Amino acid sequence: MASLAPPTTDRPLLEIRDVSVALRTGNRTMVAGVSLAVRPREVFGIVGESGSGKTLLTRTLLGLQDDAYVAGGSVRFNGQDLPVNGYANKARKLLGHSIGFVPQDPFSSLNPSMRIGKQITEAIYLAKGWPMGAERTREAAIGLMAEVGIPEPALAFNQFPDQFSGGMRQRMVFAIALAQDPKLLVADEPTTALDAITQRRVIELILDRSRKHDLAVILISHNLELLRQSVGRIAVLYGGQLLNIVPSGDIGQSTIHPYTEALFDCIPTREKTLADIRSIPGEPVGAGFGLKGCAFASRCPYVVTACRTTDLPQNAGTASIFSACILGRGVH
Amino acid sequence: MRYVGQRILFSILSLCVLLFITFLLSHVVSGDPAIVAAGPNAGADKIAAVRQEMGLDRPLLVQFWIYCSNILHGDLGTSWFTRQPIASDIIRELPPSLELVFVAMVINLAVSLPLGLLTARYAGTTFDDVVRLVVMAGAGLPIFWLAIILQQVVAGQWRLLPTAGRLGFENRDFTGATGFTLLDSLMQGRFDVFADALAHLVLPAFALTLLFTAVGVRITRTAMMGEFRKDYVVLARAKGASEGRIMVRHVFANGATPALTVFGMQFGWMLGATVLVEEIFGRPGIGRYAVKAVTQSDIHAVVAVVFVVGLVFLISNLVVDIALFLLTPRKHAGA
Amino acid sequence: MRVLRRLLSFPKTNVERTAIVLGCLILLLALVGAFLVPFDPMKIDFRAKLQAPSMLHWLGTDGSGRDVLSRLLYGARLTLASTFAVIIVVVIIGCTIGIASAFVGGAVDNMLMRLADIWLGFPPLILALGFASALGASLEAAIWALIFSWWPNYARLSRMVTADILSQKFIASADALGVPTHRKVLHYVIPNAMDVMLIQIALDISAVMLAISGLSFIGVGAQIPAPEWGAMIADGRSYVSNGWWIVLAPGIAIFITAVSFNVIGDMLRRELDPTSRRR
Amino acid sequence: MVELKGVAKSFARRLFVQNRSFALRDINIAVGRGEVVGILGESGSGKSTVANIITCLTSYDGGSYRFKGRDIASYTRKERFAFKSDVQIVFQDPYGSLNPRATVRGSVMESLILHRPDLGRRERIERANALLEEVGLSADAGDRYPHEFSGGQRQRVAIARAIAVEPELLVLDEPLSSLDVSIQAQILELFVRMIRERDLTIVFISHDVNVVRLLCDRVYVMNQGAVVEEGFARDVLNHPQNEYTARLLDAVY
Repeated sequence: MASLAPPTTDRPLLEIRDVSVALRTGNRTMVAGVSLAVRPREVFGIVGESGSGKTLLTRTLLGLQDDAYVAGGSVRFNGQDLPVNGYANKARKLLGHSIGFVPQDPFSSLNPSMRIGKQITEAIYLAKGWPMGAERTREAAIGLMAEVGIPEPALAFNQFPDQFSGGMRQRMVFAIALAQDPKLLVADEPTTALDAITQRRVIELILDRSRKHDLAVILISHNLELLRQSVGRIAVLYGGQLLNIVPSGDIGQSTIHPYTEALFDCIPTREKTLADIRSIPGEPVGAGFGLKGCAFASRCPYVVTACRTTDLPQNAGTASIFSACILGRGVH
Repeated sequence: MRYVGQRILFSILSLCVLLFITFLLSHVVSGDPAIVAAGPNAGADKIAAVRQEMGLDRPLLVQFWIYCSNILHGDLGTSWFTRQPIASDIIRELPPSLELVFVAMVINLAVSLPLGLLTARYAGTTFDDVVRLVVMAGAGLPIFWLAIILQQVVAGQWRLLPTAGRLGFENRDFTGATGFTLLDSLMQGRFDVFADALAHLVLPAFALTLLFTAVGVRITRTAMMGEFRKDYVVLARAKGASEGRIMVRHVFANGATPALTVFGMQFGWMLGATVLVEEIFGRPGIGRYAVKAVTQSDIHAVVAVVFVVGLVFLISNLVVDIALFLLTPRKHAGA
Repeated sequence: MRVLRRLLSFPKTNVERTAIVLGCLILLLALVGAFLVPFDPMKIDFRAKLQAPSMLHWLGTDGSGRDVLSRLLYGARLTLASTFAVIIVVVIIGCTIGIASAFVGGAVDNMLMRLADIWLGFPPLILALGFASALGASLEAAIWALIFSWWPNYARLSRMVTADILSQKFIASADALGVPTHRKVLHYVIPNAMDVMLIQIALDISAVMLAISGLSFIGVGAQIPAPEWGAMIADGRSYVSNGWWIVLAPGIAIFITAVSFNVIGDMLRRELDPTSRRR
Repeated sequence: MVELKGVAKSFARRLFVQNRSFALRDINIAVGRGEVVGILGESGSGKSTVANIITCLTSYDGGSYRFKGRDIASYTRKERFAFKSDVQIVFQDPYGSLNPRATVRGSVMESLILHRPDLGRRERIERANALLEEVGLSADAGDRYPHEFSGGQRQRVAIARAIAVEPELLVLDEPLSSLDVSIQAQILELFVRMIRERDLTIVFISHDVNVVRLLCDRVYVMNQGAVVEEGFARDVLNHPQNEYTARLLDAVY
């Protein structure tokens, strides 16, 4: 990594163009034509309902999904091109030191038979080797545990995961991600399994520490309101298509993509009354639906015939704001 | 420590059930034990005398009590075939059987654990399919038939290994302190005897283990598959850990516990299955002893074997469970 | 019709299709084989003893001049009928205890399951050996012996499955409606437990068959002139050097039957197991 | 209609079995006819145990529960059975709350078979079809099995099953929590319509502050097995008096 020139601020940290993801069995394309760019130190959100392909896309991009592969497009991370052939191995090599990952379920994401400390020092060791010796590594790990707000970290160092609550475990997973000293943190629904109060604390902790460590963050969630209050830009996935990249401030304010708008109208928030809630008729379309045109066409209030026949517009220039609506709704 | 206490309590409870079952076999199911004990030609008055002597005219509960206290004092009764105390017969016959089971278990573990781990990692590949087919075939082979075929082909036709017995003719007088030939020969520095004993063990151990190994591979595979699906594997990959490291340090460490519990049970089951093997290979052991006792209708000897095998089973389970508990302190540490 | 179509969609590989064909063939032979036998399986003819396989005796003759193929076909019924007898009785006894135990719950449940655990742990073969020799060696004794040592398998499995079903929300919904217990057992528990039991039964067929033939081989099951497969192997042992076919034929018969039912059981597990199907 | 007075429940800690449900302490909850009452709490607050007590799915060991003015404890066997057609419940998990081996019409008809023995088979089928239609499913959906439906559709079936006996009180135990956002809104609209069209009293159990605020007239906030605050939803959820409620409201997005 040392050989790479430090990225300039205007250069994206992660840039994916026209990426599609397919399943290994049956080669079915699940996610198609996704282009977006995340800048260094940016806090970026990805929202989608279940089956939208958000988890599949990110896990595959990180080389963590066994049953799927990057079938097309190009991926660039920190100025380095990742080839589509043998993508997973290449991406996996980056993970240890450049990308940290926080999976969804804190109850199964820590190895139950390995002491907490060992799991963190393992991450340090795998990312950097033992440049500072076992004792210093141990101290570094305890320092990280203190930083993510684990009380009595020196004690917790020798304990096993099952002695901690979900919130504490998720902090430890986050400490493991930080231990790698990455440039990008990907958190996949990190708080879905947690209670409201813990959820807010963990999210705020992740955002705060990431800012301190100059990390870019990709926060994946099904909760649009959470993202709206936490991140700068939100990519909206539906049926395996990227429909919208929207600044979170625009949601509920200016014209945005019809799906994002409809999704926001579904959720009860602090300000809304019963009259403000409008459901979307029909069932969500799953990724890999295999239809032509826009995945949302079947439920969209603005739909015209062309929606079902025209290929979806692509975010070819990885512009920072994007709407895939052919009617131009939300297009700047 | 509370776990260990509970585990021991469970074993004692199991021992009671075992005693109950063997009591049931020797005193209830077999009809009138007095007739059996008095021998085939005894008259009615002799039987009555025996009945009184054995306490069989007393209530069943009292009989059970006498039975238990006899066994706990090491008295398993007298075989009316060998005219020896059954306990001393069994002490003589047990080491060769344990030796056989031990070697079979080593083969079992050496094959099952790596194969189970690898097939779980490469589930769905041709490698997995082939192993599964072989395993399935192994699980369908009758042990006793396999033993005969191996003996005829490998030992009889190809002359690669000795046909029968525990030691070759030139070592027939070898004795040792423990009764375990492998151990004794090493202790005395007799490597020729060790090699001879091992050669005699290969075929019976292989025949004995095949069915258990087939089950072992499946159990290990299932346990490991479950672990591979968990998120900590994803997190380990996200750390940049190599596949080998993930398999050994993470998955195996977690999946081995349930698998090893089953292997602990298999130890006892294998000891039971020696009845199918030892006689064919002409090896001494409690398997052959039991078969002989069965053909002589020597019920007390058979039931004693049932009891001893059950006892070995209980002890091996207890040892495995406590060892696993001590090796993996998680889970119980906080409770 | 719907069930049949679903059944036909189960086999995915040629191994599985072969196993099903073989399994059905073996069951068919067990049913009608006794009427097809070319020779009397029990008729001793010392002039014809130890004949190698030929056009007349396809699988040769044994040490007493009996036709091996005839004995094999006749024995199929003996071996399989005993196997199914064991399984049917064990399923009925085991499931009754297991389901009742799950419904009653509490201390009774706990005690029954501990007992089953302990019982189940003991080496089944040696337990059956003890039981059979206590009863006096015969095929019936071997069958009773296996029932005696096998019931906890089903008690434990059915109790586990029932407890799992009872913990689900559709049972709570049924409770909220006031569905009576007998209706719960018949309409909720049994239909949902069926698949798991079926898988276990298919996998147990080979295990029970191996155990029965093993017991017969040692001499506590079917007695030697009887054409039970295990007893045939025991009988053939004395002639193994000059009549290899006598031992080989029944062994292969056991092997093919056991593997076929194992493959079928494995296939059922893949197709029916709720853990692999739901979601 | 519902009156819980000082209800308590403790869970015997068995050896080596960690009990995840929390004990209840001195629960006082009253629900009047026609009200929509919310019970708000995080996991482990005991709110689902309260739901189970109100529907008589679980016992309690202190206090009293009066339904329509009569103590539940004094019910005869027959009255207990009749009670079950007065009070129904819809659970969170739409995957587990329907018998996988019954058609969805069968599930709806189960209610009628038990509580309306006066109806003939024909009538039951017609009624079940009408109910399925009322919750937004086509009548021909009735022949299919639960696994052929999505989570939202299953939840509709569960609702149809619950209202089939025409209960006076409907307990909704986290009915939206495992559904997708866009489906949550659909089911929410279905509840609103049901409340308007049917003569229903509703106890709505949820961890979602925003949904409770929208749907409920009054609310009880629970934490660690006790009610910490109660009152009109618009008061409690806008101007909380209790420290825990305030913290919870602050945390919600």
